[in-house]
Amino acid sequence: MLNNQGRPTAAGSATTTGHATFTGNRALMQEEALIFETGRLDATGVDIEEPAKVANRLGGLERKAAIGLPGLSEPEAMRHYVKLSQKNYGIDTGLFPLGSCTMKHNPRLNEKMARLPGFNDVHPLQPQSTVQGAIDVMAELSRWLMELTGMPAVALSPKAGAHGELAGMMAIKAAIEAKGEGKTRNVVLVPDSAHGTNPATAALIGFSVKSVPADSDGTVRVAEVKKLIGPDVAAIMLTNPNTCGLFEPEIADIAAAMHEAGAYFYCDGANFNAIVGKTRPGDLGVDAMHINLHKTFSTPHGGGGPGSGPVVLSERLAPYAPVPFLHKDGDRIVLVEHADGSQAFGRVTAFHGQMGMYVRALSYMLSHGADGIRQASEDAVLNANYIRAGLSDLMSQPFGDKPCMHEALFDDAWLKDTGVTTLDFAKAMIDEGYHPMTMYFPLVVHGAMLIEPTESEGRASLDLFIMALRDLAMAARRGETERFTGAPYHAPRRRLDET
Amino acid sequence: MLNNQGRPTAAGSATTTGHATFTGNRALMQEEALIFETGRLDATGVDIEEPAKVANRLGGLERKAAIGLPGLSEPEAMRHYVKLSQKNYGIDTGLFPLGSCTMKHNPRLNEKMARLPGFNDVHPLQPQSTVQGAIDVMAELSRWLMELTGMPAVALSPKAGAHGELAGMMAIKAAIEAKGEGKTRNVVLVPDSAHGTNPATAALIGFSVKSVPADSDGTVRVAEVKKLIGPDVAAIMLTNPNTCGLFEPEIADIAAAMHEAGAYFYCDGANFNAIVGKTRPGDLGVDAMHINLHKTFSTPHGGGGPGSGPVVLSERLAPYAPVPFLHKDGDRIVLVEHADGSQAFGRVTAFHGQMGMYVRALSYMLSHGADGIRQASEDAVLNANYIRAGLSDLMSQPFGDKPCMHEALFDDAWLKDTGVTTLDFAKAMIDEGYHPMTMYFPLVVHGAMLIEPTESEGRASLDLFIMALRDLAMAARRGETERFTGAPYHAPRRRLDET
Amino acid sequence: MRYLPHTQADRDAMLARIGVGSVDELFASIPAEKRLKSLPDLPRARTELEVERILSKMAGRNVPASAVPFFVGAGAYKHHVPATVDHLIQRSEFLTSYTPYQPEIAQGTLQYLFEFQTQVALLTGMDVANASMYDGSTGTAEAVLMAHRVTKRRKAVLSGGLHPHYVDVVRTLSDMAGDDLVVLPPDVTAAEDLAATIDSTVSCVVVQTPDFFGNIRDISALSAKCKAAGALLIAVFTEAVSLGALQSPGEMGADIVVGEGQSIGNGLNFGGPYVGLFATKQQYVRQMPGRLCGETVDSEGRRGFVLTLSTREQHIRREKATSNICTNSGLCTLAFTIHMSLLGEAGLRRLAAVNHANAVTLADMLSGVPGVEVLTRSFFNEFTVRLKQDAAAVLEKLVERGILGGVPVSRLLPNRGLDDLLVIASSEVNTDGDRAALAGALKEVL
Amino acid sequence: MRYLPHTQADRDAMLARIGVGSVDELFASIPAEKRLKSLPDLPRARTELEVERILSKMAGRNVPASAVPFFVGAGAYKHHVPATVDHLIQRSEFLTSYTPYQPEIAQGTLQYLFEFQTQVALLTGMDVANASMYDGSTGTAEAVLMAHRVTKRRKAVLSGGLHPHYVDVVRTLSDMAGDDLVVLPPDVTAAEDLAATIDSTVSCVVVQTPDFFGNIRDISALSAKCKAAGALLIAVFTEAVSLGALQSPGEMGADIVVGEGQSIGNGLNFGGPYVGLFATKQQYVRQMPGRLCGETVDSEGRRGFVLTLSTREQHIRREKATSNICTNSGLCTLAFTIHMSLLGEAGLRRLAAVNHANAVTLADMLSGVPGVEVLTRSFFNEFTVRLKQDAAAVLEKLVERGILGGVPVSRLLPNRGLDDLLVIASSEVNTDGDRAALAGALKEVL
Ligand SMILES: Cc1ncc(COP(=O)(O)O)c(C=O)c1O
Ligand SMILES: Cc1ncc(COP(=O)(O)O)c(C=O)c1O
Repeated sequence: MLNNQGRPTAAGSATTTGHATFTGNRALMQEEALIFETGRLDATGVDIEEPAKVANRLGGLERKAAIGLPGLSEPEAMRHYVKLSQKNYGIDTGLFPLGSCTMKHNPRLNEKMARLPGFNDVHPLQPQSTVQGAIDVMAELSRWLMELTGMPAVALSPKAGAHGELAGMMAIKAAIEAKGEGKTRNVVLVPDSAHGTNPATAALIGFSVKSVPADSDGTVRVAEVKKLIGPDVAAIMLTNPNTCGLFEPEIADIAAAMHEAGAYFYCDGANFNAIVGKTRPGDLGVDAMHINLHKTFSTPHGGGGPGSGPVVLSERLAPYAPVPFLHKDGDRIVLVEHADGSQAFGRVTAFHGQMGMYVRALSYMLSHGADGIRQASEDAVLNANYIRAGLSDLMSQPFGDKPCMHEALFDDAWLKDTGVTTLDFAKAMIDEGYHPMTMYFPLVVHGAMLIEPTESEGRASLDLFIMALRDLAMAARRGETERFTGAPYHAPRRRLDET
Repeated sequence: MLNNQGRPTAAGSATTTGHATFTGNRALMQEEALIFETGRLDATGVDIEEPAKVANRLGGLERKAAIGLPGLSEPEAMRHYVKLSQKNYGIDTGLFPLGSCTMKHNPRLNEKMARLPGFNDVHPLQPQSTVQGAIDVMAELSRWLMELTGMPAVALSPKAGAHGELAGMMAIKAAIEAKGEGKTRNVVLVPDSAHGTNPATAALIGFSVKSVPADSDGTVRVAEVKKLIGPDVAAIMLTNPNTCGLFEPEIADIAAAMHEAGAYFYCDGANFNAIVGKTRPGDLGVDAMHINLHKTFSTPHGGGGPGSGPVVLSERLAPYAPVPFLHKDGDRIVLVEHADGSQAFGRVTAFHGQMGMYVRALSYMLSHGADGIRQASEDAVLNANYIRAGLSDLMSQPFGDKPCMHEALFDDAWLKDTGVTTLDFAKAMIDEGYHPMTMYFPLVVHGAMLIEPTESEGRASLDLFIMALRDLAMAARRGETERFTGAPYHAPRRRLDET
Repeated sequence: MRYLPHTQADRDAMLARIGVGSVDELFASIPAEKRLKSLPDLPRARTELEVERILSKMAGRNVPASAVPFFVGAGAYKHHVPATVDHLIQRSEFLTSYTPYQPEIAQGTLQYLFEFQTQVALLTGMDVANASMYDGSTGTAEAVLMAHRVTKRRKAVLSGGLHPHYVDVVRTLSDMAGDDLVVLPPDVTAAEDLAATIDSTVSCVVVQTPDFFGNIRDISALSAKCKAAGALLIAVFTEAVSLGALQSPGEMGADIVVGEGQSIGNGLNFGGPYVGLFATKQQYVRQMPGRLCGETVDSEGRRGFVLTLSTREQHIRREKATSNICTNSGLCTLAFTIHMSLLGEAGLRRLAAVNHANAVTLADMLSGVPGVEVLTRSFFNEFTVRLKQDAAAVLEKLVERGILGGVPVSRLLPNRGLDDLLVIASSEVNTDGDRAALAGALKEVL
Repeated sequence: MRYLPHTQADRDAMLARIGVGSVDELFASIPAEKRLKSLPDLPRARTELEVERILSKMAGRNVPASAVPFFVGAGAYKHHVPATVDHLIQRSEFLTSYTPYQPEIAQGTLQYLFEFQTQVALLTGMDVANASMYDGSTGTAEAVLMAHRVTKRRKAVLSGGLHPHYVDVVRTLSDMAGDDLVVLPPDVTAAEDLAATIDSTVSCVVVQTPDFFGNIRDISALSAKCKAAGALLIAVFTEAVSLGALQSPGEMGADIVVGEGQSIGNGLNFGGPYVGLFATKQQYVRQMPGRLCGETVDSEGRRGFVLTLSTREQHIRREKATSNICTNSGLCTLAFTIHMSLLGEAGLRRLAAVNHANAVTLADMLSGVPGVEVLTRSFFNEFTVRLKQDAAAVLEKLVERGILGGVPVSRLLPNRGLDDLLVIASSEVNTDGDRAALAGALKEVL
């Protein structure tokens, strides 16, 4: 019983290059079966002591039928997962220019620190007297986040960016309800360029979403926002720098306009990495902003998670922060786990959030220091502009050729009539040894290609990347369509049917 | 200034399959430059505190000119070495049937244990009172090795198998000298099938090497040995099970013959893994035998080392064991570091040998237990015979089709007139996703192919391996020469010029 | 700074190529008065050695589970995780990859997700599982929302045996979304009558087994009642190892199964990251939150894996998505699936048997301690005792004796008159010595 | 057993396929009376958890260097190794590969060996380096043998500054091989006249700098003298970091350079595994022991790397080989080369500067302690002091105070009248607090 949600395997004729092999392997690029095809119910890779003989107390509900779980001996398991890993691309294997995702270097020091038994082997419900060091980590991380954002409070517990958005919007909703406007203020303004999590989050807690148009330069005008503001508007969710890689120039005015109208400003902080140490969201009028520790502060993406999405809050929202939160009690810091008597809006997760990620992020912060963090922002922006400058004569930019922040955005106008799409171009990049950029996002740009190199790339790496993309661009223009439409040719799989 | 010991790079025309790429990369299979081509003298990936200002006391010998060492930032270094690793084959990536090398599973538990600060962060010259646990490890490992071999003494310090041979042969030489026969007994008998380290070791300490013929069944007759024994003979070096994968049936008689003639029996224990728990070298009359912890006891080969080669010694040789050795002083075990007053023949390395490997090997032993170790030997032999049985109708065996120990030996008689050599066959295995077997060793077998699967392979893995080799064998017989002579086609490099 | 590849010469050359005089020109779009004039008031860069020392010192102020007799559970469990698991999840190609949006170079992630989903479906007895939620608690809240979508009703009923944090998380989201919620009072001995709460307005009933107090609950009857009323039965577990010993929620008729997967493959980590397991019946798959990995073929017909049914998700459907989740628990699912593959059916069952046997042994031992009353009749590896003193105070006295003895119910349910209750968990890591230490210390203290 | 894939059913099926009735039939070639009738008298298989506990307990009986103020050197040095190094060397493709005999699928190993060799050649100022020896001591013994082959003489002279263990290793091999050896007496302050020992029968002179006592030695004059006499100069070092501060042995005229590479990339490990560095001049390369990696091309003309000049080695030349070495220090060379690439020229020089500065600061501090006399005038990160009491006894008193204060010379050179000497090393890991602790404790004790 396999959990197929796609299409069944066709007995395909796998063409291989060079001489076809019997195994289907191509030297170091190996095929690997499913554990359900190789494992056995009676095999195991874990030795476990003999259970003591006791009369079971399972209330008559013991499992009878076989579960169907295959087991692998340890050597078999090792090989299975090593081989699977070899079919993956990661930051450690090459430039990973996925715009908005901030695929920066993941220092192994952070992994080592997070694995200290004092961090990875402590239970969230141990008496607080036995976890003072864990509380220290939370306090120190909070200090850094508040200082870097210029905000007076932070809720650490959200589990990822979208969860931070949820916590932030809940704080806004709680504040609105506290003012007795819960029934009337139920619209949230969101630009079309926003990440999908923004409208999804707003909708999740009952807000209706209204779209904000962007100007032809890719940023939002305060004048347009003002047109939409009314007594029904609860908040705006604005990403800054935005998903086109641009700093919103009128952001402070937009914040002021919202505040004036009794509404709030939620800032999507996914792109905070461009501006840490250069400007502070608190100084821009932000009321709530989540920070993806897995983007700006280098905790690994891990093939899709886990992340961590602390949300910083303004003075106005701070009282509504969810439990748990830290409270200074004389010299001692206590972790407050219950809302009783406070205005805390509730709880967004069991326990205290992503401790493992707190340690990694703090390790990153301590390593960089204030100086290193600012330098990282500058290098990230420098690198994005270097790529922009290196490609701008060949590839078109939706908002003209002007400085960007941490990511460079191209559209597919330049591909018109070549028979090559953004998707094809991306797949050809795979053959060149690169992970594609973010494609078709933001939605407001046709065939968008959003390139974020991060500060982790050196100049030689960027130069090779630019040359490779130039070579591809010229090939597309020359009409070498097949190099794109058939791509990838060299990956573990040719193009996969995703429909 | 590169350290070229090979041939200069020719500006070759790299043919790629599928569409050629600009970068030379093939998706996940990436090209990687030398650090000397990408690193810079002023770049670094290690932050180091500012040195205190002091007047240097380097005696006027401070370095002036640049060394020329390139540096890489941490992300660059990470990627460099990850990419290099991806050009390697390992046990964890597939079956690695290298005969005589015993490429068995390397448990990660062992790696974890060896990295406990109490083991990897202690200095060999700390006061012994602060390293009692390290001494415990040595004592416990010694106990296991002595019990498993049935020998009364062990010298742990040799750094690898060949070093263990050296220590063992030195003990023999010391014993001979103690008997006043140092001048006269200077011949060591070594079969032609022996590993190169045997004659090399004997020669290193001034023995001359005399060859012992093997019988047509691949093993040595005591009658032949007796013909060679004389007052000039110091020892015989015999591998058991031998390099043809066969147990020497007359080994006990050979030992007796040597002893009778006042000579010694050095056993090369590289293949001990076939017989641990099944028979004991001590019961066979062995005087000295090294044990490759990196073979029999699973410490990783690490791309060529480090290993560890403890040598067990008979009662007759025990007094000559080199320093350091363990000595029981009441309840406490002391590590004796000086030979004074003893007959110890000297010292073979600084400090106390390969502690890191002792911990790993002990971890392996404790995990298996006596029962698991015997089972491992049995499974290793079972697996080798399963391969033998699966291929014997297609591939020829030099000594006929009979049970082998832990490795199955084939020759190239069956390839005659196919235009395919043992080397070609091996390279075609690479395309199939397998590391080749040991080739052209032992030297006594023409075009030898020595296949050692080890106990770590499951039946499904063996079946696929057998099927793949059968497919290749039939292709060779069918005359599909190009699949072999051009191989490998799919590896990071086509066949390399090793001349 | 060791993580930044550029030298100053690189930066200068790059600025020249871009055509600006200084890096600050690239930040010109930030209003001048909003730009920071000086560095934030935080320490400067530190060497790796310094950072190690600072963090090791903090870590040293915590008492690790392995260092003491350890009986703390209540939603997170101490188990032994094979070294292989942690080694494998640190491989660069797993650790530093992104969500597998480019499947041709993410087959590693996709195949393990496919295998993970299948393992979860088998374990829970359901048709289909997703690629994970953040943890059990957020998964539970998502399950309630999903039930609302499926039933088009907006009222959920939560059992008094549901983990209090899970209750809080569901309540917070429910309140914010303006949905109805009935939360039954804490139900220490599984005595509540959940069935009585079900009517035609109820979208779903959420019940945990083994529950927060350790009780194993038979939910078959409840399932029938739900079915009859058109409501969904959501079964929750916090101890995944229990599935090796107990009938699956699917066998007992659950419609959605949510669980915390931390026990398999993942460390305690002071509460996170963990991994939410989420499974349901085939008919509800389009209302499921989170990513789903499925099987497909490439242009040459070879089997491969891709993310599928993405139209449920925020990046496609935006405000109409089934959830706002994006980043999930990727690497924790990998740890889960590796550990589960190592265990296999045989290993999991034996692991569960040892856990149960150890808990039974402990419960019997503690029953003999004056002042301790074991309240839980049927349990897996966790049970509740009534002490003749305040449980939190007793616990502190155990800490003084170097024992982490459990979780006082009042820690999660304060001011509910449950101050004398202690939840005690026991797993394969507990030795005879640990049990004797706990029983002995309780004798001393009580 | 978790490491063995077969079930009993597998074994039975396989035996049937082979055509034997039991596995013991496969062992029939072992004479029956020599076969073990019962299991060895050793414990049975243990779970991973049990093994962890046993070994952790043993580890707990040792005092790790990082846990205390630490000044122990004398041939092995405590340095901070970046986390990246240990992560990378554990990658399966490095850790579980063999000697790169199949270069097409071992380019990873071969390229790093090529880079390693070049780094070592640059550091030592020589033309060519090999792919490693076991450690510095065995490398030194091999260097002496090599000099004998090159010069066709058989007498070596060892400086009194050479590490006593290295002396012992050379002596043992030399005695066994029947070669001549002159060992000068321990030379605490680098006062010996090595040049006077050289004549036309001498094959080589072996001199260490910084030497065992910490002295930095200028070997240029010695080199000239060797050249004139047709002898080779073998320069040895045990602290590779010193090469970041000091003129290379090559610059000073060494013919062969041997060193211990542990300091770069490798932990203390109670003495092993370490990594022997070995470099020489191009003209002697064919007499070099050990593996050598070189550059070549594949059949399509692409650059690649292979083992080269193998005709020197035992697997080809057998009794005529330049050495019997086979397995070397592979993974330790990887650790070395990764750490060195991370450091680069700039990092290595700075690391060396910090080491030197810390040692100078410490020496000055200790000079102020009554009863301590610093004997070493020029040194890198290690020096010798004379104490007014027995050094070993003083050291034990320091241990009682939680300080590992150095190595008493008598530990390595007992009964030589050197009992009042202590060798003290200091590296980047030592803090002001460490230094103050040592000085303070010495004040107390002396
Ligand atoms: C702009 C933006 N907002 C929000 C998110 C959601 O963050 P997370 O994936 O951590 O939930 C992302 C991440 O992809 C993003 O790029
Ligand atoms: C039969 C035999 N003897 C000796 C050795 C030498 O052992 P080591 O490589 O550990 O020095 C080997 C290893 O290849 C071997 O196979």
